[in-house]
Amino acid sequence: MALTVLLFASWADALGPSIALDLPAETTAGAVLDAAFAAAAGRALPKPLVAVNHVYAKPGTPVRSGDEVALIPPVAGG
Amino acid sequence: MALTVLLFASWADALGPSIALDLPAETTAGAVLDAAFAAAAGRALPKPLVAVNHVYAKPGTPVRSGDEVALIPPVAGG
Amino acid sequence: MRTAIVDHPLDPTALLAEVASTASGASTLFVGTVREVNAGRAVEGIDYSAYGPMAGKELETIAQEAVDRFGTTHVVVEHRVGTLRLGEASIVIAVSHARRAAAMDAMRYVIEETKKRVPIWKREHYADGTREWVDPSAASVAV
Amino acid sequence: MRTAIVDHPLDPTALLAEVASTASGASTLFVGTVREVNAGRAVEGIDYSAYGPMAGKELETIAQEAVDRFGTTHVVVEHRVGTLRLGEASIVIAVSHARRAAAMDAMRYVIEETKKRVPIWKREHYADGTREWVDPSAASVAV
Repeated sequence: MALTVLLFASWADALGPSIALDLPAETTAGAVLDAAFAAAAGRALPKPLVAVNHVYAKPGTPVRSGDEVALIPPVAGG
Repeated sequence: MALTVLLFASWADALGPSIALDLPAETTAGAVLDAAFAAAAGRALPKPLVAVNHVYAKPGTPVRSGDEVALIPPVAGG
Repeated sequence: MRTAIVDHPLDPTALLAEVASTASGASTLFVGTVREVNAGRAVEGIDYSAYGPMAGKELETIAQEAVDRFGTTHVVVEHRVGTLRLGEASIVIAVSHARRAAAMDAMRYVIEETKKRVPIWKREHYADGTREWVDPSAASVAV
Repeated sequence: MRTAIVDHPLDPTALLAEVASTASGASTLFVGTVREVNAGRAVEGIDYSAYGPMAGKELETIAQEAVDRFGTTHVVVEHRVGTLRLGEASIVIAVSHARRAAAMDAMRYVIEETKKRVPIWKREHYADGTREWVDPSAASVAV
Protein backbone atom coordinates (compact mmCIF):
# COMPACT_ATOMS: atom_id res chain seq x y z
CA MET A 1 0.00 0.00 0.00
CA ALA A 2 1.03 3.62 -0.40
CA LEU A 3 1.44 5.30 2.97
CA THR A 4 2.08 8.99 3.63
CA VAL A 5 4.12 9.52 6.77
CA LEU A 6 4.21 12.93 8.50
CA LEU A 7 7.61 14.31 9.44
CA PHE A 8 8.67 16.97 11.93
CA ALA A 9 11.71 18.93 13.12
CA SER A 10 15.03 17.61 11.75
CA TRP A 11 13.27 14.91 9.73
CA ALA A 12 11.06 17.53 8.04
CA ASP A 13 14.11 19.72 7.37
CA ALA A 14 15.83 16.82 5.65
CA LEU A 15 12.95 15.20 3.76
CA GLY A 16 10.04 17.65 3.77
CA PRO A 17 6.79 17.63 5.76
CA SER A 18 5.90 14.11 4.65
CA ILE A 19 7.19 11.12 2.69
CA ALA A 20 5.29 8.57 0.62
CA LEU A 21 6.31 5.00 1.35
CA ASP A 22 5.36 1.82 -0.46
CA LEU A 23 4.67 -0.91 2.07
CA PRO A 24 3.00 -4.32 2.24
CA ALA A 25 -0.76 -4.25 2.87
CA GLU A 26 -0.23 -5.73 6.35
CA THR A 27 2.57 -3.85 8.01
CA THR A 28 3.73 -2.50 11.38
CA ALA A 29 5.10 0.68 12.95
CA GLY A 30 8.54 -0.96 13.05
CA ALA A 31 8.43 -1.66 9.31
CA VAL A 32 7.41 1.97 8.67
CA LEU A 33 10.41 3.15 10.64
CA ASP A 34 12.78 0.86 8.69
CA ALA A 35 11.35 2.11 5.41
CA ALA A 36 11.67 5.74 6.53
CA PHE A 37 15.35 5.26 7.41
CA ALA A 38 15.87 3.64 4.01
CA ALA A 39 14.25 6.72 2.42
CA ALA A 40 16.56 8.96 4.47
CA ALA A 41 19.43 7.29 2.63
CA GLY A 42 22.11 7.55 5.28
CA ARG A 43 21.39 11.11 6.46
CA ALA A 44 22.25 11.60 10.15
CA LEU A 45 18.82 11.87 11.74
CA PRO A 46 17.77 11.12 15.32
CA LYS A 47 15.80 7.96 15.91
CA PRO A 48 12.09 8.82 16.07
CA LEU A 49 9.14 7.11 17.66
CA VAL A 50 6.20 6.24 15.44
CA ALA A 51 2.71 7.58 16.15
CA VAL A 52 -0.34 5.89 14.63
CA ASN A 53 -3.55 7.92 14.78
CA HIS A 54 -2.00 10.30 17.34
CA VAL A 55 -0.90 7.55 19.72
CA TYR A 56 2.68 6.35 20.28
CA ALA A 57 3.05 2.93 18.66
CA LYS A 58 5.22 -0.09 19.52
CA PRO A 59 7.29 -1.75 16.78
CA GLY A 60 4.62 -4.43 16.43
CA THR A 61 1.64 -2.08 16.27
CA PRO A 62 -0.30 -2.77 13.02
CA VAL A 63 -0.46 0.01 10.43
CA ARG A 64 -3.34 -0.05 7.94
CA SER A 65 -4.31 1.96 4.93
CA GLY A 66 -5.95 5.21 6.03
CA ASP A 67 -4.07 5.41 9.38
CA GLU A 68 -2.44 8.75 10.17
CA VAL A 69 1.21 7.84 10.69
CA ALA A 70 3.90 10.24 11.90
CA LEU A 71 7.54 10.03 12.92
CA ILE A 72 8.17 11.75 16.26
CA PRO A 73 11.81 12.80 16.69
CA PRO A 74 12.98 13.37 20.30
CA VAL A 75 10.54 15.91 21.74
CA ALA A 76 11.63 19.16 23.36
CA GLY A 77 8.47 20.89 24.50
CA GLY A 78 7.84 22.62 27.81
CA MET B 1 15.86 40.65 87.50
CA ALA B 2 12.56 41.86 86.10
CA LEU B 3 12.01 40.47 82.62
CA THR B 4 9.22 41.38 80.23
CA VAL B 5 8.28 38.45 77.98
CA LEU B 6 6.33 39.02 74.77
CA LEU B 7 3.32 36.78 74.15
CA PHE B 8 1.40 35.89 70.97
CA ALA B 9 -1.69 34.04 69.77
CA SER B 10 -3.37 31.90 72.45
CA TRP B 11 -0.84 33.00 75.08
CA ALA B 12 -1.60 36.67 74.36
CA ASP B 13 -5.34 35.96 74.48
CA ALA B 14 -4.95 34.38 77.91
CA LEU B 15 -2.37 36.67 79.53
CA GLY B 16 -2.11 39.82 77.41
CA PRO B 17 0.61 40.95 74.98
CA SER B 18 3.37 40.55 77.58
CA ILE B 19 4.03 39.36 81.11
CA ALA B 20 6.52 40.63 83.67
CA LEU B 21 8.49 37.85 85.32
CA ASP B 22 10.86 38.07 88.27
CA LEU B 23 13.88 35.86 87.58
CA PRO B 24 17.42 35.34 88.91
CA ALA B 25 20.05 37.62 87.38
CA GLU B 26 21.65 34.64 85.61
CA THR B 27 18.90 32.65 84.00
CA THR B 28 18.06 30.61 80.92
CA ALA B 29 15.35 30.25 78.28
CA GLY B 30 14.19 27.07 80.01
CA ALA B 31 13.77 28.91 83.33
CA VAL B 32 11.80 31.65 81.54
CA LEU B 33 9.45 29.02 80.12
CA ASP B 34 8.94 27.42 83.54
CA ALA B 35 8.16 30.81 85.09
CA ALA B 36 5.74 31.63 82.26
CA PHE B 37 3.84 28.39 82.77
CA ALA B 38 3.69 29.18 86.50
CA ALA B 39 2.25 32.61 85.63
CA ALA B 40 -0.31 30.91 83.37
CA ALA B 41 -1.59 29.18 86.51
CA GLY B 42 -2.85 25.98 84.98
CA ARG B 43 -4.53 27.45 81.90
CA ALA B 44 -4.50 25.03 78.94
CA LEU B 45 -1.96 26.64 76.64
CA PRO B 46 0.21 25.02 73.95
CA LYS B 47 3.89 24.60 74.74
CA PRO B 48 5.81 27.46 73.14
CA LEU B 49 9.40 27.83 72.05
CA VAL B 50 11.42 30.67 73.52
CA ALA B 51 13.04 33.31 71.31
CA VAL B 52 15.86 35.47 72.62
CA ASN B 53 16.65 38.56 70.55
CA HIS B 54 14.65 37.16 67.60
CA VAL B 55 16.42 33.79 67.55
CA TYR B 56 14.98 30.47 68.71
CA ALA B 57 16.67 29.53 71.98
CA LYS B 58 17.52 26.18 73.54
CA PRO B 59 16.55 25.47 77.16
CA GLY B 60 20.11 26.27 78.23
CA THR B 61 20.45 29.51 76.28
CA PRO B 62 21.38 32.33 78.71
CA VAL B 63 18.92 35.18 79.17
CA ARG B 64 20.24 38.51 80.38
CA SER B 65 18.73 41.80 81.40
CA GLY B 66 17.88 43.83 78.30
CA ASP B 67 17.33 40.77 76.06
CA GLU B 68 14.14 40.74 74.01
CA VAL B 69 12.45 37.51 75.07
CA ALA B 70 9.28 36.08 73.50
CA LEU B 71 7.24 32.91 73.77
CA ILE B 72 6.49 31.41 70.34
CA PRO B 73 3.42 29.15 70.36
CA PRO B 74 3.16 26.60 67.49
CA VAL B 75 3.45 28.67 64.33
CA ALA B 76 0.90 28.52 61.51
CA GLY B 77 2.13 30.89 58.83
CA GLY B 78 2.27 30.32 55.14
CA MET C 1 16.25 38.19 46.76
CA ARG C 2 13.62 40.07 48.76
CA THR C 3 11.24 39.21 51.57
CA ALA C 4 8.55 41.21 53.33
CA ILE C 5 5.76 40.93 55.85
CA VAL C 6 2.98 43.22 54.60
CA ASP C 7 -0.51 44.22 55.67
CA HIS C 8 -2.03 44.75 52.23
CA PRO C 9 -3.30 42.36 49.53
CA LEU C 10 -0.56 40.44 47.74
CA ASP C 11 0.10 40.71 44.02
CA PRO C 12 1.37 37.39 42.59
CA THR C 13 1.79 38.91 39.12
CA ALA C 14 4.16 41.57 40.43
CA LEU C 15 6.27 38.97 42.24
CA LEU C 16 6.43 36.80 39.15
CA ALA C 17 7.64 39.81 37.16
CA GLU C 18 10.19 40.60 39.86
CA VAL C 19 11.97 37.25 39.50
CA ALA C 20 11.86 37.19 35.69
CA SER C 21 15.27 36.96 34.06
CA THR C 22 16.54 35.97 30.65
CA ALA C 23 19.05 33.81 32.54
CA SER C 24 16.12 31.73 33.84
CA GLY C 25 14.42 28.88 32.02
CA ALA C 26 11.72 28.43 34.60
CA SER C 27 9.73 30.51 37.04
CA THR C 28 7.60 29.02 39.81
CA LEU C 29 5.00 30.68 41.94
CA PHE C 30 3.34 29.48 45.13
CA VAL C 31 0.23 31.20 46.43
CA GLY C 32 -1.24 30.17 49.77
CA THR C 33 -4.90 31.09 50.07
CA VAL C 34 -7.64 31.03 52.68
CA ARG C 35 -9.84 28.04 52.03
CA GLU C 36 -13.40 27.47 53.06
CA VAL C 37 -12.92 24.29 55.08
CA ASN C 38 -10.23 23.27 57.54
CA ALA C 39 -10.31 20.05 59.56
CA GLY C 40 -13.95 19.66 58.60
CA ARG C 41 -15.09 23.10 59.83
CA ALA C 42 -16.49 25.88 57.64
CA VAL C 43 -14.07 28.82 57.63
CA GLU C 44 -15.14 32.40 56.86
CA GLY C 45 -11.85 34.22 57.30
CA ILE C 46 -8.47 34.15 59.02
CA ASP C 47 -6.60 36.65 61.17
CA TYR C 48 -2.87 36.37 60.56
CA SER C 49 -0.63 37.92 63.19
CA ALA C 50 3.15 37.98 63.36
CA TYR C 51 5.93 38.65 65.79
CA GLY C 52 6.99 41.30 63.34
CA PRO C 53 10.77 41.77 63.73
CA MET C 54 11.49 38.08 64.20
CA ALA C 55 9.11 36.96 61.44
CA GLY C 56 10.78 39.36 59.02
CA LYS C 57 14.22 38.11 60.01
CA GLU C 58 13.27 34.42 59.82
CA LEU C 59 11.61 34.81 56.43
CA GLU C 60 14.74 36.53 55.14
CA THR C 61 16.93 33.74 56.55
CA ILE C 62 14.83 31.11 54.79
CA ALA C 63 14.99 32.94 51.47
CA GLN C 64 18.76 33.29 51.85
CA GLU C 65 19.03 29.57 52.56
CA ALA C 66 17.10 28.90 49.34
CA VAL C 67 19.46 31.20 47.43
CA ASP C 68 22.47 29.38 48.84
CA ARG C 69 21.14 25.85 48.43
CA PHE C 70 19.62 26.15 44.98
CA GLY C 71 21.89 28.70 43.37
CA THR C 72 19.62 31.49 42.26
CA THR C 73 19.21 35.01 43.60
CA HIS C 74 15.72 35.25 42.09
CA VAL C 75 13.70 34.47 45.21
CA VAL C 76 10.96 36.82 46.41
CA VAL C 77 8.58 36.11 49.29
CA GLU C 78 5.80 38.19 50.76
CA HIS C 79 3.61 37.13 53.69
CA ARG C 80 0.49 39.06 54.53
CA VAL C 81 -0.85 39.71 58.03
CA GLY C 82 -4.23 41.05 59.12
CA THR C 83 -7.72 39.73 58.46
CA LEU C 84 -8.11 37.80 55.20
CA ARG C 85 -11.31 36.69 53.54
CA LEU C 86 -11.92 33.42 51.70
CA GLY C 87 -9.72 33.03 48.66
CA GLU C 88 -7.30 35.81 49.61
CA ALA C 89 -3.58 35.12 49.49
CA SER C 90 -1.61 34.85 52.72
CA ILE C 91 1.76 34.11 51.11
CA VAL C 92 3.29 34.42 47.68
CA ILE C 93 6.64 32.85 46.81
CA ALA C 94 8.22 33.51 43.42
CA VAL C 95 11.42 31.85 42.20
CA SER C 96 13.19 31.73 38.89
CA HIS C 97 16.18 29.59 37.99
CA ALA C 98 18.09 28.49 34.93
CA ARG C 99 16.71 24.97 35.48
CA ARG C 100 13.20 23.90 36.32
CA ALA C 101 14.01 21.29 38.98
CA ALA C 102 15.83 23.85 41.11
CA ALA C 103 13.07 26.43 40.63
CA MET C 104 10.50 23.92 41.90
CA ASP C 105 12.70 22.67 44.75
CA ALA C 106 13.48 26.20 45.94
CA MET C 107 9.80 27.15 45.97
CA ARG C 108 8.98 24.06 47.99
CA TYR C 109 11.83 24.68 50.41
CA VAL C 110 10.63 28.18 51.16
CA ILE C 111 7.01 27.23 51.87
CA GLU C 112 7.92 24.19 53.99
CA GLU C 113 10.44 26.09 56.10
CA THR C 114 8.09 29.06 56.45
CA LYS C 115 5.37 26.78 57.82
CA LYS C 116 7.82 25.38 60.35
CA ARG C 117 9.80 28.39 61.47
CA VAL C 118 8.31 31.81 60.82
CA PRO C 119 6.55 33.21 63.93
CA ILE C 120 3.18 33.89 62.35
CA TRP C 121 -0.11 32.61 63.73
CA LYS C 122 -3.56 32.27 62.31
CA ARG C 123 -6.93 32.43 64.03
CA GLU C 124 -9.72 30.97 61.95
CA HIS C 125 -13.22 32.41 62.00
CA TYR C 126 -15.77 29.62 61.74
CA ALA C 127 -19.28 29.77 60.34
CA ASP C 128 -20.63 28.98 63.82
CA GLY C 129 -19.21 32.28 65.12
CA THR C 130 -16.26 30.85 67.05
CA ARG C 131 -12.61 31.70 66.46
CA GLU C 132 -9.63 29.51 67.17
CA TRP C 133 -5.87 29.69 66.89
CA VAL C 134 -4.66 27.00 64.54
CA ASP C 135 -2.07 24.63 66.02
CA PRO C 136 -0.64 22.53 63.19
CA SER C 137 1.40 20.55 65.73
CA ALA C 138 -1.86 19.34 67.28
CA ALA C 139 -3.86 18.85 64.06
CA SER C 140 -4.78 15.33 63.04
CA VAL C 141 -4.34 16.31 59.40
CA ALA C 142 -1.49 18.51 58.20
CA VAL C 143 -2.59 21.57 56.26
CA MET D 1 -9.26 21.23 33.67
CA ARG D 2 -8.24 22.83 30.40
CA THR D 3 -5.31 22.52 28.02
CA ALA D 4 -4.42 24.31 24.82
CA ILE D 5 -1.68 24.71 22.24
CA VAL D 6 -1.72 28.38 21.24
CA ASP D 7 0.20 30.68 18.90
CA HIS D 8 -0.03 33.88 20.94
CA PRO D 9 1.78 35.13 24.05
CA LEU D 10 0.79 33.35 27.27
CA ASP D 11 -0.81 35.08 30.23
CA PRO D 12 0.24 33.46 33.53
CA THR D 13 -2.00 35.78 35.55
CA ALA D 14 -5.09 34.67 33.66
CA LEU D 15 -4.26 31.00 34.22
CA LEU D 16 -3.67 31.58 37.92
CA ALA D 17 -7.09 33.25 38.14
CA GLU D 18 -8.64 30.37 36.22
CA VAL D 19 -7.61 27.77 38.83
CA ALA D 20 -8.49 29.93 41.85
CA SER D 21 -11.08 28.38 44.15
CA THR D 22 -12.12 28.92 47.75
CA ALA D 23 -11.84 25.13 48.09
CA SER D 24 -8.08 25.46 47.45
CA GLY D 25 -5.45 26.30 50.03
CA ALA D 26 -2.62 26.55 47.52
CA SER D 27 -2.08 27.55 43.93
CA THR D 28 1.09 26.79 42.02
CA LEU D 29 2.27 28.17 38.73
CA PHE D 30 5.04 26.99 36.43
CA VAL D 31 6.30 29.22 33.64
CA GLY D 32 8.87 27.90 31.18
CA THR D 33 10.79 30.70 29.48
CA VAL D 34 13.36 31.12 26.73
CA ARG D 35 16.73 31.57 28.34
CA GLU D 36 19.78 33.20 26.91
CA VAL D 37 22.16 30.27 27.21
CA ASN D 38 21.69 26.58 26.55
CA ALA D 39 24.48 24.04 26.71
CA GLY D 40 26.96 26.91 26.71
CA ARG D 41 25.69 28.59 23.53
CA ALA D 42 24.15 32.08 23.36
CA VAL D 43 20.49 31.77 22.37
CA GLU D 44 18.54 34.60 20.72
CA GLY D 45 15.18 32.94 20.23
CA ILE D 46 13.41 29.63 19.78
CA ASP D 47 10.99 28.30 17.17
CA TYR D 48 8.49 25.94 18.77
CA SER D 49 6.60 23.66 16.43
CA ALA D 50 4.05 20.99 17.24
CA TYR D 51 2.37 18.00 15.66
CA GLY D 52 -0.84 19.88 16.43
CA PRO D 53 -3.59 17.28 16.83
CA MET D 54 -1.41 14.80 18.69
CA ALA D 55 0.23 17.45 20.89
CA GLY D 56 -3.17 18.75 21.92
CA LYS D 57 -4.37 15.26 22.72
CA GLU D 58 -1.24 14.30 24.66
CA LEU D 59 -1.27 17.51 26.70
CA GLU D 60 -4.91 16.88 27.59
CA THR D 61 -4.10 13.29 28.57
CA ILE D 62 -1.33 14.47 30.89
CA ALA D 63 -3.57 17.05 32.55
CA GLN D 64 -6.25 14.41 33.03
CA GLU D 65 -3.67 12.10 34.60
CA ALA D 66 -2.76 14.90 37.03
CA VAL D 67 -6.44 15.41 37.85
CA ASP D 68 -6.86 11.70 38.54
CA ARG D 69 -3.62 11.20 40.47
CA PHE D 70 -3.71 14.28 42.64
CA GLY D 71 -7.42 14.81 43.11
CA THR D 72 -8.10 18.30 41.84
CA THR D 73 -9.90 19.47 38.72
CA HIS D 74 -8.08 22.82 38.87
CA VAL D 75 -5.36 22.12 36.31
CA VAL D 76 -4.83 24.45 33.34
CA VAL D 77 -1.98 24.16 30.84
CA GLU D 78 -1.15 26.24 27.79
CA HIS D 79 1.81 25.62 25.49
CA ARG D 80 2.80 28.22 22.95
CA VAL D 81 4.15 27.50 19.48
CA GLY D 82 5.81 29.85 16.98
CA THR D 83 8.90 32.01 17.33
CA LEU D 84 9.64 33.18 20.86
CA ARG D 85 12.12 35.80 21.97
CA LEU D 86 14.33 35.71 25.07
CA GLY D 87 12.31 35.70 28.27
CA GLU D 88 9.03 34.81 26.59
CA ALA D 89 6.95 31.98 28.07
CA SER D 90 6.64 28.70 26.15
CA ILE D 91 4.47 26.93 28.72
CA VAL D 92 2.33 27.92 31.66
CA ILE D 93 0.93 25.36 34.10
CA ALA D 94 -1.47 26.45 36.84
CA VAL D 95 -2.81 24.16 39.54
CA SER D 96 -4.78 24.70 42.70
CA HIS D 97 -5.57 22.15 45.35
CA ALA D 98 -6.89 22.00 48.89
CA ARG D 99 -3.42 20.97 50.04
CA ARG D 100 -0.08 22.44 49.07
CA ALA D 101 1.88 19.21 48.61
CA ALA D 102 -0.56 17.96 45.99
CA ALA D 103 -0.61 21.34 44.23
CA MET D 104 3.19 21.24 43.94
CA ASP D 105 3.32 17.56 42.95
CA ALA D 106 0.67 18.01 40.26
CA MET D 107 2.51 20.98 38.75
CA ARG D 108 5.71 18.98 38.65
CA TYR D 109 3.99 15.96 37.14
CA VAL D 110 2.58 18.02 34.28
CA ILE D 111 5.88 19.67 33.32
CA GLU D 112 7.91 16.46 33.55
CA GLU D 113 5.44 14.43 31.48
CA THR D 114 5.08 17.24 28.95
CA LYS D 115 8.85 17.29 28.43
CA LYS D 116 8.83 13.55 27.83
CA ARG D 117 5.70 12.97 25.79
CA VAL D 118 4.16 15.95 24.01
CA PRO D 119 5.22 16.09 20.33
CA ILE D 120 6.60 19.62 20.33
CA TRP D 121 10.06 20.53 19.08
CA LYS D 122 12.26 23.55 19.48
CA ARG D 123 14.85 24.98 17.17
CA GLU D 124 17.19 27.39 18.90
CA HIS D 125 18.58 30.46 17.16
CA TYR D 126 22.15 31.04 18.24
CA ALA D 127 24.04 34.32 18.35
CA ASP D 128 26.42 32.95 15.69
CA GLY D 129 23.52 32.78 13.20
CA THR D 130 23.02 29.02 13.25
CA ARG D 131 19.82 27.22 14.18
CA GLU D 132 19.50 23.76 15.61
CA TRP D 133 16.77 21.40 16.70
CA VAL D 134 17.21 20.61 20.38
CA ASP D 135 17.49 16.92 21.18
CA PRO D 136 17.22 16.52 24.97
CA SER D 137 17.87 12.79 24.61
CA ALA D 138 21.32 13.61 23.21
CA ALA D 139 22.19 16.54 25.48
CA SER D 140 24.91 16.09 28.03
CA VAL D 141 22.99 18.29 30.47
CA ALA D 142 19.22 18.00 30.90
CA VAL D 143 17.33 21.26 30.45
